[in-house]
Order: sequence, then structure tokens, then C-alpha cells
Amino acid sequence: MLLIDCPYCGPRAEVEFSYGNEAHIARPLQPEALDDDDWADYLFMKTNRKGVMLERWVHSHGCRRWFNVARDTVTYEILAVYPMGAKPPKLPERSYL
Amino acid sequence: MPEETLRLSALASLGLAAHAVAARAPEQGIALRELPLPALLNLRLDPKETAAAKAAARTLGLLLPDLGQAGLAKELVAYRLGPDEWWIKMEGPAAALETKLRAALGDSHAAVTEIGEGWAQIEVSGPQARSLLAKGCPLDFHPRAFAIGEVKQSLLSKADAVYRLISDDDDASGALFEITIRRSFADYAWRWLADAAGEYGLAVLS
Amino acid sequence: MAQRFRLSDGGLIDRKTTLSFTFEGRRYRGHPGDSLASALLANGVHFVARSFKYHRPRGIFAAGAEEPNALVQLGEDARTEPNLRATQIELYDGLAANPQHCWPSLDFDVGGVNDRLARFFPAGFYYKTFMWPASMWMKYEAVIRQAAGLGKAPSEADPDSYDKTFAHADLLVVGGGPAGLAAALAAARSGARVVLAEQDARLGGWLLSAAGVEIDGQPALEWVAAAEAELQSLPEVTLLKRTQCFGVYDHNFFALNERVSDHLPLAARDPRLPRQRLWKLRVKQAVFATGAIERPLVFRDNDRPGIMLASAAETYVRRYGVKPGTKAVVFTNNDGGYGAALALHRAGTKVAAVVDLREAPEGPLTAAAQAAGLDIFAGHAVIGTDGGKRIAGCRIAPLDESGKRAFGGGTPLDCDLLVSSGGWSPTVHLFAQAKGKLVWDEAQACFVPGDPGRPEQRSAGAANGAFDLTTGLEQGHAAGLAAAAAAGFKSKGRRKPAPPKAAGDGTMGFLPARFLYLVPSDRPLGQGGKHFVDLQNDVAASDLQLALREGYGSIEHVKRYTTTGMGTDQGKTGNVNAIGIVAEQLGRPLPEVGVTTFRLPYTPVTFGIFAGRDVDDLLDPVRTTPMQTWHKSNGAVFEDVGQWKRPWYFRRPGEDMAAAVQRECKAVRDSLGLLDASTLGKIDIQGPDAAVFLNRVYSNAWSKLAVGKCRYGLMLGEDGMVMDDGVTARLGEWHYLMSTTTGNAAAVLAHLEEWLQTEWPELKVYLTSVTEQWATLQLAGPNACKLLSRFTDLDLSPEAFGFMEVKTAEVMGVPARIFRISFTGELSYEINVPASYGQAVWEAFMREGETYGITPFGTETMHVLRAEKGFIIVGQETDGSVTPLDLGLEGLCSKTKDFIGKRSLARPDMALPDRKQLVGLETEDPSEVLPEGAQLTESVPETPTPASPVPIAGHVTSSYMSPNLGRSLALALVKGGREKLGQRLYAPLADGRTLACKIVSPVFYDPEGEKMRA
Amino acid sequence: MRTRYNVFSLARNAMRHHADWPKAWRSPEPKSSYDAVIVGGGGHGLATAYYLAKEHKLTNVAVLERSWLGGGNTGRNTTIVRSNYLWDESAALYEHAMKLWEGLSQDLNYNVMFSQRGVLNLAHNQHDLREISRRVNANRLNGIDSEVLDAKGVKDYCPAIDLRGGGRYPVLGASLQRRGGTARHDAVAWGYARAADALGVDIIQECPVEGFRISNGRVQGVQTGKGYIEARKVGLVPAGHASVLAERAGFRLPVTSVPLQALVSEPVKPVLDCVIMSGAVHAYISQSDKGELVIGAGVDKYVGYGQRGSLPVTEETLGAICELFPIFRRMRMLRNWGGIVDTCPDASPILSKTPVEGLYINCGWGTGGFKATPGSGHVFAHTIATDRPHAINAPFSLDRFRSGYLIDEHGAAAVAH
Repeated sequence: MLLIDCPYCGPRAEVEFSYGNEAHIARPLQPEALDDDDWADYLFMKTNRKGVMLERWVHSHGCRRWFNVARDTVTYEILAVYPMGAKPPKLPERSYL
Repeated sequence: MPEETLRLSALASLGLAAHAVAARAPEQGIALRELPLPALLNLRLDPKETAAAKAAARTLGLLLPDLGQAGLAKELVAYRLGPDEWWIKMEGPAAALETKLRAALGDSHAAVTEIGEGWAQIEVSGPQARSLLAKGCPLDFHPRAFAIGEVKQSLLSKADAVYRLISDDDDASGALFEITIRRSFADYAWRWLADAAGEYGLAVLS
Repeated sequence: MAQRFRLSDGGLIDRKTTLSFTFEGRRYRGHPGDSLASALLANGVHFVARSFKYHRPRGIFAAGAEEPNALVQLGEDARTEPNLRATQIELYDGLAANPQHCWPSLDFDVGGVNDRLARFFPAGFYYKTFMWPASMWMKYEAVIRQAAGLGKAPSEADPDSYDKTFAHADLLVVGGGPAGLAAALAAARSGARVVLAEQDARLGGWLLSAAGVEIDGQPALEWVAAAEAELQSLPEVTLLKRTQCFGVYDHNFFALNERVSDHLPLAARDPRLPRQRLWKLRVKQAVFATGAIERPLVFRDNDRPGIMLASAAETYVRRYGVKPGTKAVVFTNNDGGYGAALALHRAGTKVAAVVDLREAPEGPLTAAAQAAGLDIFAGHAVIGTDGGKRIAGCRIAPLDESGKRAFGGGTPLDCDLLVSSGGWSPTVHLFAQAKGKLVWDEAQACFVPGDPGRPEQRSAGAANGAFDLTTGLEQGHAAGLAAAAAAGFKSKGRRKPAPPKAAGDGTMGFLPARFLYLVPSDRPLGQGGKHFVDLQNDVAASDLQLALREGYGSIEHVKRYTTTGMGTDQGKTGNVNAIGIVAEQLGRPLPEVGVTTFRLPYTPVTFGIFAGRDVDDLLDPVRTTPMQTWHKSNGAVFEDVGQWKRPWYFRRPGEDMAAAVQRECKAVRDSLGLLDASTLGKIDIQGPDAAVFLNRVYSNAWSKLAVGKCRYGLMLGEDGMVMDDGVTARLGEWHYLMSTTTGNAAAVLAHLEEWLQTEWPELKVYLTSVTEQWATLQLAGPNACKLLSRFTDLDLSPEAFGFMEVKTAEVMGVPARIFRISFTGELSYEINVPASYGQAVWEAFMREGETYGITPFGTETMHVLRAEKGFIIVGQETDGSVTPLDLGLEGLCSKTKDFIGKRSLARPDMALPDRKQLVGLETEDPSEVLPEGAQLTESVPETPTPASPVPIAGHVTSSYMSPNLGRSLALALVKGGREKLGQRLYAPLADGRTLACKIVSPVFYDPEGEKMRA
Repeated sequence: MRTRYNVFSLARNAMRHHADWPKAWRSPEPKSSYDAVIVGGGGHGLATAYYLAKEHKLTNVAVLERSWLGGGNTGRNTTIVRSNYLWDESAALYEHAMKLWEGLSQDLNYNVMFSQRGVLNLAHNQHDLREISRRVNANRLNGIDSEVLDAKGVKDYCPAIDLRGGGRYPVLGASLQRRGGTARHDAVAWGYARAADALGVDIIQECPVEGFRISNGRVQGVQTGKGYIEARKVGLVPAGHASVLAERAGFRLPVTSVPLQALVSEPVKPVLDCVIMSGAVHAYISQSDKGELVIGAGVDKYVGYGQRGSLPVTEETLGAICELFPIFRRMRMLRNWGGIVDTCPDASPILSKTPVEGLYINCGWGTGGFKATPGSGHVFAHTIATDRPHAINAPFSLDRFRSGYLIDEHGAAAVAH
């Protein structure tokens, strides 16, 4: 069970959190201006990174705040935690086949 | 005002009074007590909006506590639950304070909501209180990790719960926690705690 | 019966107390401190089990968790437990164990015929046959299934209880042997919170069966006792005996299984205590001091009862005071094996020979054995054994230099015990579970921890390949200090603490050795006799070779094809031998062949501890409303809606469900009903941007809703599918109250918070759940207004309080919010009162409402009434694949603003004419009720169960008998349905009937809404 | 050249101490060029190669496996086979597979131990009952055997179950597909491998694909750990690693790869003679021929390529098993493992052409791909061979995420009202 460092409450057990998949996908400002391919890309397509993934979590059984996490999806090591709206920190590239 | 006697607590159906005692026997490791129906206000504001924060603090008569802390003032306790969220617990009805807070906050972006009816509070005390809570909650209750006056939200098995450590004596009386549970989960939480306390010996306090 | 093989002194058993137990119904005696295995051996019982495949007689092979053979069925009736290792069962008075996997008895087992046919059952034989005729497979399979399995599952519900707990510490030390004790002491003295977990009932590890070992100048066991006492005295140390750390999870999270009561006689078990406990432990640091497991030598017919590991024999002599045989042959490839020879010799067992693969045996124990005058056969091997239900003898022969060939047919030796030692394998399971890299230690021929997967996890002692005691203690001590320091605890005192010091003969590890994974015999492999590698699953070296011959070349393929290492012991003694044999056969270096993946648990773990007390009525919270007590005492039958219990209908004496629902439906339409709607989600929305927010999350428009007004809202996912619906009221300038469906209350709040926090943080809106703040009483029916007026001063006239309006008022003096909204189609008020008053107000309504025949009604009646109105229920008319257009609700999709899901509705396939659309259905026979879930066709299929697909036109989502309409009605989703009003459809049912029906409008009752607006 | 497996060859070889069995498949070095390359040597990939060779006479084919064949989800799943899916499109796909399962051992001459012991999906509340009725009715019209059992019927079919389930989630009924059951997972991979190899397919293990050579929008070949291999048709069957390969080919997929775990108990004598699945309490269970209870757990809900599950999921799953089967509370977990499952937003797979010409993808099976193995391989082979989807897999295109024609098999939506 992961130990996730909530930026507000500190390190807490994974069972207190819910997952929000990939971070930094902005909703198009004018959805109707998008063609079907671009809309499908926004709506469904995922990076699904094997390596360091920038993703969103919410402390659903704690402070109920959303935040971003940089996590290695192979080792599950958490490399950084940062608030919503913040830019991701510089992180080492990790590549797995 | 309507009559208090019309009110039913969330645990009324358990009939706890029938086997409640005044004090825990020494061989019992745990005491549980249903606390009176809480009067609670939910206060939302961004503490960076200093005017609003100051107005709220003035009205409440305390400095808004930091995350994970409870702040005490005359006749009320403020629990910080999130970066922009507090609970205010008080004796007696919350409506008057709600009105005062709203007035003080004026047009600031803030929200004040009465929520006490939706929650129930259970007091867990005794030398085994920490061991008992650890069975259902992933928080670390060790005195090095959870100090008097701290407030943490987490789980009690499958229910959301807010934990506050009120006192912690080294002698045989042990720690005393207040646990706040959603009303419809209170019956479950009580039965869960009572079952888990079985191996320590359980007293139900009046 | 006398314990004929019990030594008169020595060991850690209490000879003053005698315990009585049974095995296969026969009564035996043992002592406290015995395992079931040691007690059986003390009584001369070696033959205790039958093997999985060939049903060969098997004996006690090991003395601990690695035991492959001696599996027994412990206990009886509801408390029976299959497949327990006799070597780990602590003996208690009254223990009853039975052999398993044999019939009619252990001694005479019909399954033993398999052994005679073994040549037809090589690895994987079942893949090659039982295919003809195809129809017979299930019959063959039934026989195979009956022959497989080991013990029997209980056939009654488990009467015991289980516990689980979270725990936290700075350091977990796994293993209470010398290295683990040194680690725990070093760390605990610094003040760190330490958990020490030991699988055994006693601390000490291999010291419990060691001879002539001193630590810090004390006899080893006295040092252990002192260490235990010190650890007990430290307040931040948790000592967990009988506790197996079985799993390593991410982020330093560990799972441990504590056996709390299993070791006690039934009558002595405290009913308040759980049987076992799961510890879910989060630590900052961990030390694995898990010791090592001895490997047997793989020689021909190496599986007979009376053949065991050398270290096991030593343990039985020294720890348990048991002589495991009268005449022993010791077969070893290393110096350590001589420890067993010496122990047996001193216990009075005649050591007929020490057969040593090494050409020139040497080492401290070898020297001691030589000094003791034991017969040593250097450069020799055991090339075969004799005996049936007990080994009777063996043959030994010299080997050539390569070790691949034995000279001659061998010299026979009589014996009733044969012990072997082929080297040691560090118990690296936890390290490997944690993704640590194993490296091959060529000198010691074993996998040892290399690069750790996680720097916070250290290995020490034998688990780390350090087999000599001095190094083990040093490593444990250093690991404990380092772990404590990393967790923020410096050692106290000015002097650098020193590790415990060891002295004595038995402290030097097991080298030197000559490693040989397959001991040759006088016949080619697989041609007579078997070299067993996996004793439990009857996998022989010839099976491994067959797998390779057939191209199953990866070690994982070998494992799966032959099942080696897949038994309940997971190959603890056999796996490295298997890898060695495969490597030799492939001509590749052993580390290149590699290990199979180490998976948790280290040893099998009882299901019950994972559930803990979260079973039966604590499985899942039961959520009830403030009026629950009233419902229960007034005939309510409940329906599960998520975690909630909602009154489904209220049964009067003599009524069935249909009658009750008909009565309730009539009452609401004709006079007055009362529904508990407290479970509907309620979200308080405050802030200057609340209206903007609602505009984005609902498909319909909210800008113009006036204060005091209510509006129905439809909420979509971004994929355009209907997600939820409900009425939202504007309570103030910046203040709204949203209602949600019961099942989606939490999901909707989470959805709203997600958008607010992650996408629109600039919006000034706060959301607060007030679902449970309020009890919601819905008064519905023509007399609703009349009753309500008795409780409030509020002007309820239609002019003062119109449809879709909200008012704040006192009801019975209780502050309330009253919503004039309707889901039933009747005049209706939803009265919200603070939850604690809910039941009092409900009871008052019921009392006063008698005048109008007020009738409490449940969800079923609510469903019928709303279906008459054609109102949808999210989750019934919708299933995550239904759009507002499908429901005919395009009017609720704003053309002028963007909202979540809007763009998705414009995708090309959203407007396909054959999408399923909401319609009403009327059966041709008005008394027939279509079953919900019935599928619809446009023509009558030849049979209700056609052999090939019949086009499906749609399905019935809701269907009821309506007492108000005097006929049945149904809602359905039908392909292109709105264009097909009047068309006939058919519902072919499983019972053979086909019901005909007609597509109609989904609104059956009061289409203009006059009643609810009245 | 190939020894047929049957009781006679077994007996004959027994007399020769099994010394003469030929290899089940060769271990060739890759050629520099193939007509088609299949990336991924699991069940679906091997089946694809087999049907390419058998049905489309495309035998100059290589299967490239990064590790050992059958070592991915094929070797880790709980082996349940059923075809009782809700939507017509899914029903057609899984029933196509079911029909192939029914003759697979004979077709492959390898006993895959397909055992039609029946699959029950339990209903614990009114909503479940409604959904079961809907699905069973749809199944029957789609030519799939399917029936509704009441609670007593469930108990008769599965005596080990406790209908009260501790009282919290009593069993109210179930759907039953009698033709459903289990198969021996490893045997499926090995059987297809042996049969494909016999038809000339090269199975190349330890051969990771590192990239693609694409020019003018068309695939030319694949770069592998064993060098460049030319191929004008490349079928990707990479399961959990679909996104990783798609990224290297320059397109994106709507899949999320999450850890799924499963576990087995120690083996016991027969006690459970059918497959039990419960969505409400999240568990599925059967008993293997060896006697182990085979239990499928839920997924961890985050992207994870770690091939391991977390403890809370195990707790939830075994909690559910203890509830449905109080007699199993004393049984013991022998082994717990994890795999990587690639899930689609609509819980249906992708069997499709891709934006790259000549490159085809088969992925998104989520937790349920094993049951589809023969059907998936069969229609995917058709897609690769003809450059056109088979009628059965046409709806399972990548394009559906653009057009909105999703096939939402999440089953029951959240319970509302």
C-alpha cells in the first residue's frame, strides 16, 4: 500500500486517496471548435506512461483536496508531490520498454 | 425553539443507556461513550484572503488553527480540516453563530453551513484506546505521531472518521479520543468499535 | 504409549508435563515444547503422508516452514484445517490430526497404484491425452479432480474470529535468530520503535538447536533469554512471536500473520481473543534476518519415510530431545552436515556411515566427527535406497571426478534414517518480493541478496549469505544501527556500540563443500527409481529433463510444465536443486537460468485474517435514515440501495408485495402518502460563481432561476452520457441546494469537486455535503397541502407557494425547508427537517394524517408512480450508455452555453437513427406485466431460445402493474423508438411465453402535469 | 514430423522412458524478413499466428515475445471462459470464441482442459436481478445459453455457497451459463505455440520489440533486441504494454494499464464445481483441477506496470470470499500474484487497424481477455490477412472513440434512485 504525501495533511496511507489518472490535461476552452479526432484525444486518449507519470490524486478520505503526483509506474516510487495548478518539477527521465 | 426531547441521536436505536456505567473498571481496557449531538458549523474560506480570515477569527475569538490542529476558544473548538476548511463545534445551537459569522464575513468569498445534524461523536478512552483505533484506521496513533490537540481525518474501517486527541494521561486512564462519524455510519462505527474492543474489555459509559 | 525415541534429557521440552494427542485416531504422548512432528518422531512415527501424484509413502523431512511432505489435516468438523505442516504445529493436549490424501487409510492407500503406473504419468501427461472423444473430457476430469487436492476443506462455517490491525514502527526486524536479535537490540537501544517478528514460538532461530555456542561469554540460549528480556523491557519494542512476515508491499508496508490462539487446547482458548491476527505494518526501515534453509541432495529414491534433512535431524535431537532413528546414514557434501552426524552419534543413534561427496573431507565439524571415530566415505554417494513405508537401507558407491558417474552397483548399508545436506539457501523471499536483485554466490552455491530493491531494506546473517555466527551477529548489529540512524535515532552513549561476540565449534558456517545438484546412480536417469526434486508434487529430475527435451526451455516453463516448486511449500527445499539440474542439462551457468518469481505469501496464510472482523453484519456499513426505528416497527420491507437500507414497501398483515404496492399507489393518487426521501444526496453550494458553476455542470440553463425557485437538472459525464439528475433550489443570491440520486450522492460531490478544484479553481464556489443534515419527508397526494397546513403557519396556497418553489418555515416548531416539487406527479411537498427531529415529525405526520388515511410508501410505489409519469430513474432507464437525446430530453440541453458532455453529444454516432430511445410500452393483455430486463424483438422468434442471433430491438427498463391506470405499463429503450409509436413488439421470455406489446408515449398519467401543479 | 499426442503415443513413449518426445516448438533465430510479424507471444498473439497460418495460409510469420511465451496475462489469469455478454457486439465476439473453445483441444491436438462446469454471476439486490434478467434475455436472443437461477437454484448448483452471505449481501439469484467454465491457461499458450510452429510459424522468445520502421504512413518492419526484422504486416498483441508500443509507433490509445491480482489457496479435495462471480462484492472463484481455489481479485485503480497488487485489494477480495463461503475462512492463501491489464473506457477491447498502414492492434481486454483467446486470434488474423476487420471485430475499432459508438460493458451502472 502506497504512502502518499498529501501536500496538506502529510504522508497518509493509499486507502485514504482516490486516483485521477493523468495530470495536466486541460479541458479545451472551446470544445465545439474541436474536430472529432481532437475531442476524442482529449476525452479518451491516455499517455499511460511506463516510467515517471504525472498524475492526479485526491485525498478523498482526508482533506478532499486534489493534487499532482509524479510517480514511477514500475517501481511505484513517488518522486514529487505538487499542488494543482503548479508546473511539474524537473525530474529524471526513466524509460522502460 | 422545539423541544430537545423530540430529538433522536444517531445511536438511539442501540439502547446504550440500558447497559451504560459511570466509569470503566480497571480490568477494562476501553471505554466508549456516545457524546451529545454536536452543534457544528462548516466554515470555508481561503486563509490568504486575510480580511475574511481575520473577521472569522475575531468572531470566533481565536486564531484559526493550522492544518491538523484544533483551536480552543471560549465555548467553542475550531478544527482545521483542510487548507480552506474548518469545523466549529460549540455547545448549544449553531444558528446564532452562523448568523454572526455570515454577518462578519460580509461579501467575502466564504461559506458557512450548519452540519452538526449530519454527524455523531463517539468518545474512545482507556489504556488500549490507541490499539483499538489502530485496528480500523491507518493513522499512526503513537504519541510521537499524534499529539494532544491534533485533528486528523481518515477512516474507521469502512467509514470516514475525524479523530481528535483530547487528553493523554500516562497513568492507567490512557488516551481519550473524540471520533466524529457521519450520522448514517454511526451505528456501524459503534458496533465495529465495540466488537474490536472485545479482547480488551469494554465499558460503555453514560 | 511410551515415547520410545524420546531422549532422557536435553532439548527445550518440558518432560514434567505430558500431553496426549491422536494421529489417525491412535493416541500418542508428547510434551510442551514439541511440534506435532517431533512428538510423532518421539513415538517412532515417520510415515505420515502420501505424495500428491504417486501417493508414495512420505515421512517427516524437515523441522520448520520448509516441510514438503508432512502435511496433515488438523482438527475436526468446523475447525478442521487441511495441509498443515506437522513441523510447525505446536503440540497441545487433545490435539487431533489425521493423514490426508489417502483412502481408505494412510497405510493402505488405493491411490498408491499410481506409483506402479508412474511411467505413464510423466510431467504434463494430461496435455497429451484425454482428448478423445471430446465429450468424455468432463468425465476424465472428474476423476482427475478427485485424485488431486490434498486435505479437505471444512464443510461447516468457521466458528472462530479473526482480527487485523494497522501498525507503525521505525524498524521491522524479521527473524528472531542471532542476527535478528542483534539488529533489534542495536536499534531498540537507540529509542527507535522496533517490531521484531519471529515465526516460531521461541526466539533464537538456529541457536535453539545449536551445540557448544557461546555469545558474549554466555551459553547461546542464555544470551537469547537476556536479549529477549531486554527487548521486553524497552517500551518502544513490540515482540511478535508466532508471527510470520509473509508479504512485502510497496513503500515499506509489510503484512504479518500472528497465530494468537492456535497453539492452545480448544478449552484454553480465550473466546475474546481472535484465532489469528493480520498486522499491516508501515515502517521506515526493515531488516531481513530470516536465516537459511538447508537443501537436500537429490539422489535416487530420495523420498522414503526416514529420509530427512541433516539440519532437521539435528533439530529433533537437540531442540526436541528426540532420536529420529536407530541407525543412520549421513549423506553430505559439506562440513555442516557433520553437525547432524555428531548430534545423532551423541544421542545414541548408530551412525552407520557418513557418505561425503567431497574427495577430501575437511572442516571443523568433519574433524570433530573424525575424532569421534565415525566412518566416513569420502568421494562417495548414496546411489539408491530401499524400503517401503520406512527406509530400510541404501547403497553407496564412489563417484568419478566429474561427479556425473558412480562406480559399480554400490555397497548396501542398513539404516532406518538417512539424512542429507546439500548446502544452504538463504531465505531471500522477502528481499526478492521487494524486487531486490539476487546474485549467485559461487563459493557457497546459493542466491544471496545483491542490489536491494529498496535502500531502506537490509538483509543480515544467513539470509544475507553470512553463515558464520560472528559475521551474522556483526551484520545484524550493523543493520540495526544503520536502520535506526536512517530513521533518525542515534545510538546512545559515547562509545560506538559493539556487536555481540560469538565463540564455539558450531559457529563457522557449512563450508567447505562440493556442490552437485544431481547425484548419479547406477542406472540412467528416469529408468527405474526416481530422483525427486519436488517431494510434494512428485517432480523428479527426469521430469525436468523431459520438459527441456520438449522445448519448455525457460525456467518458468519448466516450473509450470512439471509443477516443480508449485506445492504448498513453494519449493523451499527443492527450487535451487531444480535450477541446478536445469542449468546442467542446458549447459548454461546456473545464475543465467535464474529463479522463478518470488511471490507472497512466504508461507500460506489463512483467508480469515484478510477479512478480519469485516464479515457478517460488519461486512459493509448499513446506512439507515433517522426514521429507521419507525420503519422497522411498522412493517417495512427494505431494499438495498448502495449501502442504504430504504423501505421498499410497507407490508400489512396478510399482504404480499404486489398487494402492498397496489394499496400504496392508490393511497397516494387518491389521498395522501408519506415517503422517506432522506437518502437523496444534498449538496450545499455557496459563492458568487455558483450559477456559473451550475451552468457548466448541468446540461440545462441556470442563470435565470430566481431565489426561492427550484429546477430539475440533468448532469452528464464529459462523454455525453447521463450521469445523474435531481432538483436544485436557489436558496439565496449566492446559495443553492442541489439534490442527487441516492446511489450517486458521493460520486456527484466528488465529480463536482474534481471539476472545481482541477479545472476551474478560479470559480468562487464552495461545496458542502448536507445529505445527512436533513431528514426528508415527502408528503404526496391530493391532501398533502391540507395535512401540512396543520403543522406550519406558512401560507400554502398555490398563489403563495407555487410548484417548484422552496420556502423556509417552521414545522412543529422545527426549522425546516419545504420544497414543492413532485416525483410522483401528485401535489407533493418535500419537507427537510434537521435529522434528529426526523422521526418525531414523521410520527406526528402519521398521527395527524390518519384523517386522510395517510399511507407510508416505499421505493417500489415511488417507482410505479413516477413511471406512470414517464420520469426516468438514473441507473434504471440509464446505464452509462444513454444520452439525453436518447431519453427525449434534448430540451434540457442548452444550445447557448457549453456544459460538461455537450461536445460529445455532437459526435457522429450520437445521432444515429437506430440508437435506443425511451418509449412507453403497453402489453396487449393489460393484465400481463412485462418482466423488467425483457428483451424486445420486432417479430416473433421461432423459439424463445433461438440457436442463432435474432435482432434485438430494445429492452424493458421499468415495468409495473398500475392500479391507477388499471393496467400494466412499462418503460423501454427501443432502437429508433420515438419514430415507432404504435408499432408492435414482442418480448420472448425464458419460460417459453412471448408477450406482445405496443410502443406508446412514456407518459401514462396526467401528461399536462395538472395534479402536481394544482 | 510431428508426433500426435494421444494415449497411444503416450504409452509408446512410456516404454522408451519418454526419451523420444520431440520439441513442442522450435527455437529458431529470427529471419530478416517475414510476411507478418506478431508482437506478443501470449495466448492472443499465438492464436493470431496459428489462424494466420491455418486459415489464411500465411505461414511466413514470426511471433516475437519479449520474454517467455505465455508469461504475461495468459499465464497469470484465473482462466474463466464464458460468453454471456450484454451487448450484441460483445456477445458475437465472445460466443465466436466459445465455439472455438469447444473444439480447441482436438483442433490443436493439445489438451487445454476446457471444462464447461458452468459460470454463475450472482445477484445481491434488486438492481442486480434486473440487470441479470436483461443480460440473460439478451444472451438467449443472441443464441447463447443463459438462464436465471433463483436463490435455491444457486444453492443446488453450488452447495458450498452460503446464500445468506452473513446477512449483509444475501444471494438473491444468479445468471448461469452452463457452457461457461475454465481452461488450463498455460496449455492454451503452449497448444497454440505447438500448433502454429507445426504450420511453420517462427516463435522467437526473449526478443523485445524496441521500435518500428514506418515510412509514408506504412509499417516496414520492427526493430528488436535480435536486430531489425522486415515485415509489411505487424500485429501488436502486447496486452498491458499496448500504450508503450503504440507510443513508439506514433499513436495514442485510450487504455489505462492497471495492476490486477489473483491468488490461489492450497489444494484441497473437490469442494467447488463451478465458477462463481459476484460484481457486488468483487470476487470470482473456481477450483482448479489440482484442487486449488483460484480467486480473482479487483484491480488497483492506478496506472501500474509493477505486476503486483496491493494488500487492500486482497483484503477486499478475501473478505468477499469469506462472506460468500464461510466454510473457506480457514483455507489458506498459497500464492498471490499480479498482472498488468489494459482497460478501455467502455470496458471493451480494441481489435483494429491503426493510423499506421499495415499495423494492427489487439488490446484493451481489461480483466477478461483470456476467455476470448481463440475468437480474438481468429478475427484478428482475418483483419491482418485481409487488411479488413472481420464482421465480428468491426465494432471494436479504434475509431469508435471518435465516433462515439462505444460498447459499454461495465454492466450495471451505479445504483441510483
